[in-house]
Amino acid sequence: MSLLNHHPYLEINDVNKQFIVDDQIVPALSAIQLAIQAGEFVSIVGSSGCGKSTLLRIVAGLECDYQGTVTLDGKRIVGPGLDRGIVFQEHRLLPWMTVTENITLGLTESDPERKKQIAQTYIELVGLAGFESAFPNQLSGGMSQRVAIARALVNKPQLLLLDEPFGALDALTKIQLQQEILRIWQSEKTTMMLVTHDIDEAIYLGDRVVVMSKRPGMIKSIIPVNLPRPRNRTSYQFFEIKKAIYREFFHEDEASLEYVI
Amino acid sequence: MSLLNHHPYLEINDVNKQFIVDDQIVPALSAIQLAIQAGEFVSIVGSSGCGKSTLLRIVAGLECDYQGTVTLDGKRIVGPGLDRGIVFQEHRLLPWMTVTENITLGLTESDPERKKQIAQTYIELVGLAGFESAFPNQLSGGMSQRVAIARALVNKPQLLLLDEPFGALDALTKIQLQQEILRIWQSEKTTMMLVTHDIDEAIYLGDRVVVMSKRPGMIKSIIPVNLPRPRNRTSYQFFEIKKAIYREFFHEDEASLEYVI
Amino acid sequence: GSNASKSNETNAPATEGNAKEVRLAYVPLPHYSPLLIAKQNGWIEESLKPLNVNVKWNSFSIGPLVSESFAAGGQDVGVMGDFPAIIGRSANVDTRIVGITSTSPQSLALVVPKNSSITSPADLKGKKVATTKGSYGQYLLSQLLESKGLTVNDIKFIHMSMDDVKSALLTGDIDAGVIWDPLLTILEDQNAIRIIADGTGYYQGIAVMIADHKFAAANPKVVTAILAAYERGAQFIKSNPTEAKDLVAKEVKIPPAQLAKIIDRFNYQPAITPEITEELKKSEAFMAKNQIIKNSVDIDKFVDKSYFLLQ
Amino acid sequence: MSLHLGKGTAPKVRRYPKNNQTFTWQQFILPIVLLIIWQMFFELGLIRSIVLPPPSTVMKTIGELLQNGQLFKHLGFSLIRVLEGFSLAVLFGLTLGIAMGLFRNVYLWLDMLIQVLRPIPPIAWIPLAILWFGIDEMSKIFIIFLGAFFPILINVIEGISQTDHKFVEVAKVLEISRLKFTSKIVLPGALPSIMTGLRVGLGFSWMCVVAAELIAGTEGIGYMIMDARQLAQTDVVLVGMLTIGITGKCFDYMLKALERKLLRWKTTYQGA
Amino acid sequence: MSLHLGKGTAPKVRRYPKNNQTFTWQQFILPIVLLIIWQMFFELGLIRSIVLPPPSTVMKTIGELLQNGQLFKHLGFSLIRVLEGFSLAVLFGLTLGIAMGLFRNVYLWLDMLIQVLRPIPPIAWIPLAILWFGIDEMSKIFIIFLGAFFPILINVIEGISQTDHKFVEVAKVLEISRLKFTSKIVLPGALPSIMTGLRVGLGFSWMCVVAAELIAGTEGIGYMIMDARQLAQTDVVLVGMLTIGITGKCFDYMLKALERKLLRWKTTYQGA
Ligand SMILES: Nc1ncnc2c1ncn2[C@@H]1O[C@H](COP(=O)(O)OP(=O)(O)OP(=O)(O)O)[C@@H](O)[C@H]1O
Ligand SMILES: Nc1ncnc2c1ncn2[C@@H]1O[C@H](COP(=O)(O)OP(=O)(O)OP(=O)(O)O)[C@@H](O)[C@H]1O
Ligand SMILES: [Mg+2]
Ligand SMILES: [Mg+2]
Repeated sequence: MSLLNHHPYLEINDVNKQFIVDDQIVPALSAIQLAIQAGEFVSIVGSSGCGKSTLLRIVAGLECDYQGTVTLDGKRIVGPGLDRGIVFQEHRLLPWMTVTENITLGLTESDPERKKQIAQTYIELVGLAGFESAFPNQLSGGMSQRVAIARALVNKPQLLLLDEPFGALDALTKIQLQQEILRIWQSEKTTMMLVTHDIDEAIYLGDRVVVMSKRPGMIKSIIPVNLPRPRNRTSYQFFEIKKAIYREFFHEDEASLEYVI
Repeated sequence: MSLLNHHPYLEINDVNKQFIVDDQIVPALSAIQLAIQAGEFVSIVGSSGCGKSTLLRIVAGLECDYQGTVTLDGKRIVGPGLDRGIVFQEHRLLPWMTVTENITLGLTESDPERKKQIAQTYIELVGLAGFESAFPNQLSGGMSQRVAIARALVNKPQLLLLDEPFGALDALTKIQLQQEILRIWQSEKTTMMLVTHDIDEAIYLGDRVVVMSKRPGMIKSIIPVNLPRPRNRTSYQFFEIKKAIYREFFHEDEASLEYVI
Repeated sequence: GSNASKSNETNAPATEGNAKEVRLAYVPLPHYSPLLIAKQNGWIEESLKPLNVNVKWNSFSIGPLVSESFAAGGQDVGVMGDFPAIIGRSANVDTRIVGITSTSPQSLALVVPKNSSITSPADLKGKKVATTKGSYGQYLLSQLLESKGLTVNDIKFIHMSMDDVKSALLTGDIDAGVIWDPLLTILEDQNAIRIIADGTGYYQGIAVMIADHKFAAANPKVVTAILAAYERGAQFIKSNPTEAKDLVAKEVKIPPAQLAKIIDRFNYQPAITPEITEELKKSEAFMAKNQIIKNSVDIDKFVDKSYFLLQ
Repeated sequence: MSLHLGKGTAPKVRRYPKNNQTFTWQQFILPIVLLIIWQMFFELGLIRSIVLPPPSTVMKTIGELLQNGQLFKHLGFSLIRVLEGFSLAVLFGLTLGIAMGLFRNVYLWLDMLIQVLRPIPPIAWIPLAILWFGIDEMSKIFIIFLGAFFPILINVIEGISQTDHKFVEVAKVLEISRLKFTSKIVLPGALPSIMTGLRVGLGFSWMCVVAAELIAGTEGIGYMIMDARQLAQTDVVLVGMLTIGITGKCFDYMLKALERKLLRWKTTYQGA
Repeated sequence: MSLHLGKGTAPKVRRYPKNNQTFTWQQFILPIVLLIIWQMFFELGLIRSIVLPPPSTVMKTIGELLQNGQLFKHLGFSLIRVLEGFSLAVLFGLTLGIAMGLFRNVYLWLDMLIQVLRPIPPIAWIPLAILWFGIDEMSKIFIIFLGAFFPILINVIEGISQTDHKFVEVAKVLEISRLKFTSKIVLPGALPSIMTGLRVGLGFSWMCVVAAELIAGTEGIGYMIMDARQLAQTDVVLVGMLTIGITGKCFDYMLKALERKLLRWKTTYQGA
C-alpha cells in the first residue's frame, strides 16, 4: 500500500481514548479516523465535553496514553514539537511575564532586537499595542486570549492547533483575527485544526468541518466547504452548509434548530 | 428629588475607573450611568477590553477603588454579598473539590441530605449528571464553565452577574442553558446582568442591550428589546435589533457588518 | 514539697524536717563513685527513711549543668567540680560546699599526640594548646606554664570542649591539650596520647558536694545522711574494690578495664580538710584573676563543715 | 540550549503514581557506595578507627546496642519526646500560622516578636527552659518544640499568603464563613507548603533532641550521643547519628505518604 | 459560622503595597509589654536576677558590652560565619534542589542519603567537621551550612514540584530549552517556596552559630553565650540571645524585601 510515499500530512488512525474519573472509565474518543492534507484548514465542532480538546492534545503530543496511531508526515507522534503550535482552550499565560515576554517565550530567534521586533509585529496583529509591558493579571479575558494566539503564531508552526481561540472575543475583534489567521494560513501554508463552537466561524474558515458526536466522542460526519474564498457569510451556499451542520448537530432537537437558523 | 423612595434597584452613577499598567494610567470605565430595575434582564456587549468585566466586578463589590457611586436597593455597595451572585469569566473552580463540593461551596443550607439534593438538581440542570465526583482537572472547558454557572445559581441571588457564562459552550448546550436561565429569571424574579459577545444571545435574553465603546469603556447606547417572550430568533424584529446593535458596534467598519449579518 | 520550688524562692520557710523529698543531682562519672554505689545499694533512701524523706535522683551529664540547675532552684544537693561550684556561688547562687567527693591530681593531665616531640611544658612555647576555658584544665595548664616561667600569652591557647580536644589531638589540629578522666584514661589505653604532666604537685583535681543553703539549714539531717551514705560508699570501695567497681560500672558506661584504672586514681575522702580549703582558695584566686568569676567568693564561708560535725 | 524538553519522550507530568514513594533500588546505591569508600579508607589505613571507626565497627556496635537493648531504650525515650514536642509544634504552629495568615492584625502584632525569637538557638533556651519547666520532660519537650515550631509557622504563613486571590474573591462573593473559607479554600491551597513546613520541622525536632537531652537525665538518643562523645566512643556516636537519621527518614516517609494522600487531586511536577 | 468575609469592608487582597514591610507601631507593642512584665516580675521579687536578670540589667550589660566593643567583636565574627555558611547553603541548596526537582533520577539517587543525613543534629557533626575541616573557620562554616542547607533544599524541591503542569505543557509545546524552562517557568513559580526556604534556612544558620562556635576559638556570639553560660553570667547569655534574635530579624527583613521585589507581579493574600 505504501510503495508511494503519498500519505496525508496528518493521519489519525482509529484513535480511542479513555479517562478514569472517580474510578469509572469515561470514554473520551472512540474510533477517530481523520486524514488531513498539508495546508488544509479543518474545523471541528461538537458538543461540550465530546473530546475535541483531547483530540488536539493527542495531535500536539501531550497525551500519549491512547489506542490507535497518529502520524505526522508519516512519523508517529511521540511528543510535542515545534512543528506543531497550539492555542490552549485556557490562555495559559505565565503570570510573571509581561505580554512581550510571554509572546517571545518560545521564539527561537536569539537576537534581542529582532526578537522585540517580531513580538511587536504580533502584538499589533492581535491589537494589543500599548500593553507590551502589562502582566497577565492586568489584561481582560479577551486580551489574554489574544496574547495566547500571538504566542502560538510567533514561531510559525507547520501545523497549528486552535482550541476555541476566539471564544472570548467580541464579534469585531473576532472577525479581524479570523482574517489574520486566514492570511497567515494562505501565506505560510500552515495546516490548521480549529476547534470552535461558532459554526459560522467553522464554515467561514474551514475547508472541511468535522462534526463530532457526544460521549464517547466520535466523528459523526465530515462536511466539505467547497466555497471560494473570500467567503461571503451571508451567501445562500453558506447558509445551506450551516443548515446541514446544524442538522447533524441537533438532529434530535429540531425545535432548537429553528431557533438558531 | 427623593421624597419618594422610588429609586431603581441597581443604580450606577457616573462611575469612572482607572488602572495603572506599567506606570501608566489605563482608563477602564468612563462616566458609566446605568439604572436597572428589579427583575430586569440587561445584556452588555462591547469589544474586548472595554471594561465589561470591570463593571460587573464593581457591582459585585470586588472593586472598591473607583469614582462615582453604585447603589443597590438605595444602599451603597461596599463589598460582596449573598444578594449578588457572579459567574466569573474564568470558571474559578477549586481544584481540590469535586463538582458537587464546588457547587455546594456557597450553599447556606446546612442539612447534608438536602444539600446533596440541591446540588444534584443543579448538576442535572447544567447536564453534568455522572460527573458529581469529578475534579475540575477532569472536566472539559465547557463542563467547568457549567459547574461555575451551577455554583452561582444554587444560592438563588437576587442579582445575578454573568460574565460570558456560555462562552465555551456549543450551540445546543448554550441554547438549553439560555432557556434555563430565562426560566429561573422568570420564576425567581432575579435581576440579571449578562456580559456576552454573542449579540443574538444578548437580544434573545435581554430586556435592554447596553453597547459599550472601546477604551475608555463608555456606554455608547442602550437598545431596548421590546419583543414578547418566548422570542423568535429568526423573526424580523429580532433581525432589526441585531442590525441596530451591530451598527453601533461596527460603526467604523461597515464592511465587517456585512459579513456578519 | 520541694518539687514545687521550681521557681526557686519557695523553699524558704522550710523548718527542720519538713522536707518530704530531697532533689539530688548526680553525674555518672568516676569522680562520684561512692555516690553511685550508695545509689545502687539504696543507702541514701535507707538512711532517709526514718526522716520520712524521699530521694529524687536527677542525672546530669556534666557538672556545669548541675550548677545551672542549682541556679534555677532545681536541686537541693548535688555534686560537681570545684570550678562550677565556685562559679555558681560567685553568681550569688546560695549554696554551700558540704563535702568533698573526690580528689585526684592524676585524673587530669597535659597530653600530646603519641608521636609529638613535646616532652615538657616548656616545649609548649608558640604551640597550639587546647582545653575548656573556665575549667580546672585551664588552671592546671596555667600552673604548668608558670612552673616553666611561661604564661598563657606564650602559647596559642584554644578553647574547646573536652570531646573536641580529643578529635583535634588525633587529627593533629592542636599540639597539646589538657584533658581529664574518663577521656584521659580512655585515650591513654588506646595508645593515642602521651602524658606530659598531670596534676600531681600542681592541683589536686577537686570535686565537691554542694547543698542549697536554705534547704541544708532547714534539713541538716538530710544533708548529713547523704554525706554519711557517701562515706559508706567510699569505705566500700576500699574494702570491696572489685564489687565496688562492678556497681559503679552499672552507672558509668566506661569499659570495665578502664573504669577500674580510673577509680584507682581517685581519692574518695568526703572530709573537708584545711589542706583542701587552701586548694579551693587558690582555685578561687586563679578564677578571680582570670575573670572566670566576676565577684570573688569567700571560700571560708562557702565551705560549711557543720554537716560533718553532726555525724 | 540544545537540551530539549520532552522531545520523543512520554509526558513528564503525571498524577502522583501509587508507587511513587516505595523504595527503589537507586536510592540505596549512593549510601552503599559511600559506606564502601569509608570502609576502604579504613582498610587502607587512611583514617584511624578512634577518629572515625569504619562501617564494620559501627555495625558491630549496632549489634551490641541492639542486643543489650540500649539502642531501643534510648530511641524509645527520644521518640516520645520528639512526638510530643513535634505535636505541640504542629498544634501551635498551625493555629498561630493560620491566625497570622488570616488576620493582618495578628500578623502585625506578633511578627516582630516571632522573628526575633526565631533565630535564637535551642541550646541558648536551655537555662530558661529549666527555669520555666524544671529539668524533667517538659523542658526537653519545650526545646524540641522550639525547633519544629518556627519552620512550621513560617511555611503556614507563606502557604496562606499564596492563596489564589481568584479563590478569595469566590469566597467573598459566596459569603462563606471564615471557618469554611479557612478549611475549604485557604488550607487546601496552602497544604503543599504546610506539608513542607511539617517535614522541615520534623527534621529539626530530631536535631533538637540532642540539645534537649543535654538538660538532664540519662536516657535518649541525644544523651547517648553526648555521653559517648565524652567517653570518646566514636562508634556509639555514629550509631546514634545513624539512628536519628534513619528514624527521621522513616518519619519523613510517613509525612510524605500523608501528603500524597491529602494531595490526591493535585498533579505535581516530578522532573524529567 | 456568623463571621463573614469582607462584608462591608474594603477588599482584602492587594498587591504588595510598597510600605508593606516598614515597621508599624503594632509590631513593637507586644515585645515592649513583655519586657515590662518581665521587669515587674523582677521588681516584685518573683524571679531572682541570677536566674533571669531583668531587662534593666540586660540593658546595662548591653551598654557595657557595647562600650568595651565586645558585642560588636563577637557579632562581627559570627556575622561573617553565618554569611559564609548561608551563602554556601544557598549555592548548594539551590543547585541540588533544582537538580533534584528537575531530574527524577537525581532525586531518586540522592533522596535516601539526604533524608537520612537531614535530621542529624549539627552538634553531632562536630567531630566529623573537625576531622574533615580542622578546628578553624571551615568547620564552623560547615556546621552553619548544614543548618541552612536542608530547609532550602526541601523547599526548593517542593517549590519545583508545585510547578503548574499547564505551564509545563506550554514549555513542551514551545520546545524551549531546559535552561529557559528552569529560569523562566520553574523558578519563578517556585520562588515563593524558595524564599520561604531561604528564610527558614537563614534562621537556622543563626541557630547553628552556637553549635559551630563550640568547636574552638574565643570569638563569636555563640562562644559568648556558651562562655557566659559556663560562668553563670545569665545577663550576657540574654544579651547574646537578643543579639542573635535582632540580627536574625534584620536579615529576615532583607530577605522579605528581596522577595517583595522579586514577586512584584504577584498578588498575595495578606489576611483580613
Ligand atoms: N485529565 C482528565 N481526566 C479525566 N477525564 C478527562 C480529562 N480530560 C478530559 N476528560 C474527560 O474527557 C471528556 C472530553 O474532554 P475534552 O476536554 O476533550 O472535551 P471538549 O470536547 O474539549 O469539551 P469543551 O468543548 O467543553 O472544551 C470529558 O468528558 C472530560 O470529562
Ligand atoms: N487588575 C488590573 N490591573 C490593571 N489593568 C486592568 C486590570 N483589570 C483590567 N484591567 C484593564 O482594564 C481594561 C478593561 O478590562 P476588563 O477585564 O473589564 O475588559 P472586558 O470588557 O471584560 O474585556 P473582555 O471581553 O476581553 O473580557 C483592560 O484594558 C484591562 O487591561
Ligand atoms: Mg475543550
Ligand atoms: Mg471580561
